[in-house]
Amino acid sequence: MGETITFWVLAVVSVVAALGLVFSRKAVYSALMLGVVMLSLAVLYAVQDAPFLAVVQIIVYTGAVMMLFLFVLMLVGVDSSDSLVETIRGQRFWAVVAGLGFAVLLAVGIGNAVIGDPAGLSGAVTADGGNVPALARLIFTRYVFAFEVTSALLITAALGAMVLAHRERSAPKATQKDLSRARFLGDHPTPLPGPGTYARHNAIDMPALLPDGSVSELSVNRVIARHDVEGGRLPDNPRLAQAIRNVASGSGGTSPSPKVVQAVAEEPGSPSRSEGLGEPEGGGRSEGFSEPEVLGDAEDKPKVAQTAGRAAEHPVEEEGK
Amino acid sequence: MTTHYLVLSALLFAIGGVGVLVRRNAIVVFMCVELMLNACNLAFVTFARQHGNLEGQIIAFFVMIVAAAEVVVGLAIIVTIFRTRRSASVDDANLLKY
Amino acid sequence: MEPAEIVQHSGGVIGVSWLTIVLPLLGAAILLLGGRRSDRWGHFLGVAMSLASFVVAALVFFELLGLGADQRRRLVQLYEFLPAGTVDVKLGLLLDPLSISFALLITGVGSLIHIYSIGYMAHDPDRRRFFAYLNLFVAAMLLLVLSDNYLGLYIGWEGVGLASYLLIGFWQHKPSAAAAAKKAFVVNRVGDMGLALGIFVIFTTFGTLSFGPIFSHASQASQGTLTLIGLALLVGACGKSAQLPLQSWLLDAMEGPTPVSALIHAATMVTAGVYLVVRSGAIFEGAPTAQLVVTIVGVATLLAGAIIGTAKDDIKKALAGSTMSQIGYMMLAAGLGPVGYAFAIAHLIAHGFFKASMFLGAGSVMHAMNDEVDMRKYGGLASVMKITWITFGLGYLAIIGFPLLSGYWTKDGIIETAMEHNAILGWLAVAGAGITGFYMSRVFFMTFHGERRWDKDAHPHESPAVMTWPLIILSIGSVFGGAFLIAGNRFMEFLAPAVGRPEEMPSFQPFSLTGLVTLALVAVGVVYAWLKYGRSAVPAVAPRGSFLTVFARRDLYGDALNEALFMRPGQWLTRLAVFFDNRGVDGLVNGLAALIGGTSGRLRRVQTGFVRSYALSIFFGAALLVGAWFVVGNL
Amino acid sequence: MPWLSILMGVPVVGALAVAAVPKGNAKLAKQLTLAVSLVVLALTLVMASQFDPSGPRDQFSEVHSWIPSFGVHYAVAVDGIALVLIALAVVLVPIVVLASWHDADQPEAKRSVKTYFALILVLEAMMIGVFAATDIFLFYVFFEAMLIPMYFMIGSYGGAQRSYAAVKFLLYSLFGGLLMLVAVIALYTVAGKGTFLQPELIGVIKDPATQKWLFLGFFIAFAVKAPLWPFHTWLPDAAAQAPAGAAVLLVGVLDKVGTYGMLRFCLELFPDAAKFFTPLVITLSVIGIVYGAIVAIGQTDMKRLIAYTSISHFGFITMGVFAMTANAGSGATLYMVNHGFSTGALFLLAGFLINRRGSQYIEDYGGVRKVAPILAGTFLIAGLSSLSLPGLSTFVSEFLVLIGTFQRYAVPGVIALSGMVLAAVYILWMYQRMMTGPTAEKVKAMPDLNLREKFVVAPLIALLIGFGFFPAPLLNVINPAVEQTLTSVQAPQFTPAVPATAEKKGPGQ
Repeated sequence: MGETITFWVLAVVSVVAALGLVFSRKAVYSALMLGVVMLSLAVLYAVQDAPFLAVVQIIVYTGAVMMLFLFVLMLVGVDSSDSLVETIRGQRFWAVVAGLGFAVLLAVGIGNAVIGDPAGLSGAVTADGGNVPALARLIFTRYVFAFEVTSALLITAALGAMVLAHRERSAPKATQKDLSRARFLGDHPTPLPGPGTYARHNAIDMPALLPDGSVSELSVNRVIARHDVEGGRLPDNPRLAQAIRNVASGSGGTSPSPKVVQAVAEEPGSPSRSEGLGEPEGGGRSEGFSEPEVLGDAEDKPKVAQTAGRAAEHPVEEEGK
Repeated sequence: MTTHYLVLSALLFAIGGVGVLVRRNAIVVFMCVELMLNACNLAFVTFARQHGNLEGQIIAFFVMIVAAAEVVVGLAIIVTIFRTRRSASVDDANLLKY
Repeated sequence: MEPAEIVQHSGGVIGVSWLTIVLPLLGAAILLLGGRRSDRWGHFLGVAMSLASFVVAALVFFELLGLGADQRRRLVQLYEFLPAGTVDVKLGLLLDPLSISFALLITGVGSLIHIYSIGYMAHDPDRRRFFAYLNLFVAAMLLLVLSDNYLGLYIGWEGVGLASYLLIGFWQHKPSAAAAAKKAFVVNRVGDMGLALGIFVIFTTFGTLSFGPIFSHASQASQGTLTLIGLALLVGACGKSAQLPLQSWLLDAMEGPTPVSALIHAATMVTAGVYLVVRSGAIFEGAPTAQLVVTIVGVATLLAGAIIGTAKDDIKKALAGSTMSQIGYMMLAAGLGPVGYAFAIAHLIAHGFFKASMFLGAGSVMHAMNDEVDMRKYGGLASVMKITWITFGLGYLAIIGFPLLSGYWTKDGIIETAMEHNAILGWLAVAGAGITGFYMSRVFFMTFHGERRWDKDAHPHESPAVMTWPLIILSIGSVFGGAFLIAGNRFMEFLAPAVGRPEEMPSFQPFSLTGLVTLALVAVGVVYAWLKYGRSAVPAVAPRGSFLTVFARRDLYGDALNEALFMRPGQWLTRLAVFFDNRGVDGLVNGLAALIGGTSGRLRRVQTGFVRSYALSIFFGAALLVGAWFVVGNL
Repeated sequence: MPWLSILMGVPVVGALAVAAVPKGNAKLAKQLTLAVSLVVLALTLVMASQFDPSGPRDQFSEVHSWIPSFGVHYAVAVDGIALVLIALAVVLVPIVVLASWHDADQPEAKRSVKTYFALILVLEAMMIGVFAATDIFLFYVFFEAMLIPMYFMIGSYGGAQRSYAAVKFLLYSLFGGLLMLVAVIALYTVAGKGTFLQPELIGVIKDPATQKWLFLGFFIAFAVKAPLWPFHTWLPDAAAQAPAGAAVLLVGVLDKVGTYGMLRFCLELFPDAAKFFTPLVITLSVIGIVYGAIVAIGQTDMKRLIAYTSISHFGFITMGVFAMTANAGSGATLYMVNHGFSTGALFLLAGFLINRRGSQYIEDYGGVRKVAPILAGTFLIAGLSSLSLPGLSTFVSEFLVLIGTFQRYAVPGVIALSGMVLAAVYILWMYQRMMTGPTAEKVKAMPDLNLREKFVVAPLIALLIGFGFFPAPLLNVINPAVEQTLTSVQAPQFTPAVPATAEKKGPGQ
């Protein structure tokens, strides 16, 4: 009875989590959902007389593998979520058909099969005095060769991962001399301007004003600027708001064109604000944050490219107006 | 009861499969593959109990090891691809065609 | 009377009679392999070999004469050509009156022409090669007539064709000569096809190719088979002897050097067809239809050749037309059965003399006139070239049947026999004789009489002795040959062991009605020719002439007919076949290849490179497998 | 003494030695190749002198187990037919080597010179093997393996379109070979004797339908190889693109495997099917004879022309094989040999002409006889042998084929006769256009044959003329084998309507 209850609870949880894994837009959510599924399964293992596997499941999967996933997710960029526009014609439809068909087929098949009561593992484990010793006996006797091979596999995999992830240095490492020379040869010999010129703000998201009165986009961190745009926490001053939007959309970013900034400075209160610039149409809000480089594949995904491209062009349009 | 476990396993497997098919983010696709592997493991464990035989658990154990190795290599590949193409979309890696 | 039995022979000169063939062949081999080193003495070697061959033939002839009449068919076995199990042909020589007559003619006239050629070809840098080819011809022709089986005959038959090809095309730098040579060979090959077919039927019928067994068993074969064989052999004879409808090559063959025209295209090779018909007499006698066709072909050709002869201005072509016509007479005689055989061969020998004499005379004239062949540019040569004029004149009188000269005896015999056999054929032959009188007189008068129409740079002179002596000897033959052979049925008796004796020997009547009519017609022809070409002026350019003249001048439209019937459709067919091969057969194959290539090109588009598409198909496949498994499991 | 193994082994060892010659020493490689091929020739002559025509059919027999589980043997032996074909191959190889002396030197051919000569030797070993094999599986292996050296010889050393020609050649042959493989396996399975040895498989297949299918499998492979109309279009391309020496070996020897296979395998293993299909094969042969000749007349490229004449000649050979009379069979076998010499001479002389003038188009020549009389003269003799002039050996074979065919199939025999006339047209017309008439400007400086080239041509011409007058040595070897073949086919014997000779026995007895 207890097992039935456990099963039904965990079955519902794991299926819902699996669905969430598939359908959540953000990769991090997906990862978490997967964790949920794995934990549920660990419990189910435990219920099914497999305590060792349950523990391994938690340690290896939920512990190691999931951590690895999250590492990579962070490395690649948390914000790199999927576009919802399907580009391969009929892929989704047929995928669902295939999945449903497969599930129904299996379910019907299993349902029709005449399956007696489980034999239980107590007979198999009693001789060795428990699940773990029984498994150990098997692993180190009959399956010892396979076991040794898996060890080789793991080492190979570790080496492979190192080789794959290793980046060959194509140029000698830059010395301090090189760095400072590059800095003086570049646009900004000095450190980037600090934000927050207004005392009334905590000001880390406020662009600085340069001595000539123009707004410096370089002074704002892009992630913070995005937060502002996403949360609608833009300052009232249109010049500043525009600068923040520019930073957020990445068009200004690290090396803004002074001319753009200049233009903004000269035309305070431009009517562009009412158009909701920086908000890409049709793609939903989160679309706006997707990085063009990540999504941008103009050949294969014209729609996305259009969206991203338009987002990138807005400042110029505005300039024209 | 075995039937229930098996059906659950089938469902999870199918959901994982659909995920592989519809998601484009390589990492998410990878997660879906893991889901499918886990669904298989569930079936193994279930059958082990059904038949009163530990071999099923052994296989599940090996699957986990292999899956771990696979994740390591696979993620390394994803990182490498991301580094060169600035993209983690599986659709972008379509040079091998025609 | 049936022909005599063939007797195996060994020893004596007859035993080494193969020397007649081998000596000239050796000469040809030495001259061809010797290269330029043998240039200085090559022509002497050629003449020596030919003369030696003649000597051997003459010795064989006398040895044969020494035997009793019914012993005069000797077989000399040489070696096994095709071993038993296949066709089992032992190459052997059959020496009998028929073959030895030919052998003497070939080597005798051949030697004279060899000698003549020393002078005629003196200025040709390739004289050695010329003699090599002549020797080759003599050898092949001797094999043709001496062989004791059809295979050997066939080898000689094509061998002379080759020699003819080489000699017609001797001046290869002239495109016309090369084309004429090719034409001669190809047309001959059509005839050879017939001969080959005849040989095949003979073999399937009799199981052997040797003359002896075949002729002794010929009467047992069905008449249809014999007719088929006869007609097939006739096709072969028509090709080689330039009889209708395979006559067209002979006129073009005059592109060759004149001695060649004399030897091959007048005296010997072109008469091989007559030899074939006479030799296969046993077969033709069992097939009256075939015999009738032979006579019809003979008569048609004798008229056609004569008509062509009337219109030609080229002296050699006029003579070539005459050759056709005379061989027509021989064919006619050969188709008349044993009575005609002796006349056919006698006329053949006599013709060999007088036609060779005239051709060589024409060569002498050309030699004198800077190789000019147009008779309209001759005239009045009698005074400058006395010997040539006399010898040519004697040949001319012989061919028109001037009483007591060769042609009178032999041709009259043919006409008389034909008249007895079939009046229509006889009268047509008489008409042919009349035309002969006209066109030969035309040639004679245009060349030697009338006013001089020479080109400015022509300085005619008599030829050197090496050329005139053969002329003289040949003209002696053309004067007395006929009388020697025919009077007292001498030749008929001689030939009888070989071809059989007619039931009733013809008796020669000097002034029969036919003979008188013939003479009268010939006289009319001569007088008309004298009036037209001897007494009155001959225009330097041929007048357009009537329809009939043009008809004759164009070789009775033979070439035009060949062109329309064979050449143009042939060319069209060739182009069609090449097109079909490239586009049809090969196109089909290449098309298949293109189809496969195109299909795979389209099919590979399925490989989009999207992993998810592949995964979808894998998933579908898995689902299908599971489904199939259930279905099968449920069964 | 294992004669045949030695014959195959010597060229293989020679090929390895040639391949091991250091780079840049091409002359040594050539001399070595020539020496090896002459050694093989000498060994073959010694072997042939020990061959007893009246003895058992298969002589110099060697049988060793090769793949015991499938009953595959390394089994070689020769009968009269195989012996003369092996002789043909080993005679042609030294001639080809000598003729190809400079063929591989051309700078545009990037492959090494010694490879070409090593390939020739490898090919020689395989040619000997394919004719000597009495195990069907071994035969198949040689049959397919022969393609490889030839493929490289065409594809690497050929003319401008060599890769197209080489691929076409390979695909055609592989297509046929595949069908044959199926038939070989099926034969093994159906026969159920557990062996591939040809003598043991004779008369095993009784079922008519099975015979027909297996026959077709073998026959199509051989028809492609031979090549029989309409499977012929690879030959003109391959022969025209191959270097002259390779073309000689291709047309002269390799293609004979097809007709040899028909005689040895199609007829003996499936006699009833062969009789059933005879009308079809004879029809195709006759079409090939006439069609090949007509298309040859229309060619502008002399090598293609020669290739098409070969198609016509192969029509004669297949016709002779399937006429199933002693005369036609002997004639066809003899034809295989003579055609090798005749076409070999033509191809080599064409190669000499092309080397001198740099063009294979007939129209680029004219009046060659004037400047190069020996070249023109030998070309004429080779051409005359192609048109089967009496006195040259090709005549004997053509005559025998025709007379043998005529005994049973009169109408095809008559149609095939027209090939004689067409042959005269294509050869003499080509000769007229190339060798006679005014000398073309570009031809004026053309040198005549040099000593090496004379040594190439002389043996061929000598063989053509020699066997033209004395074919008995060859026929004495061939006849018993052909008769035994016909005995196992149980072909009806030919009897003349009016047997004119008392002592003469009908052929086939």
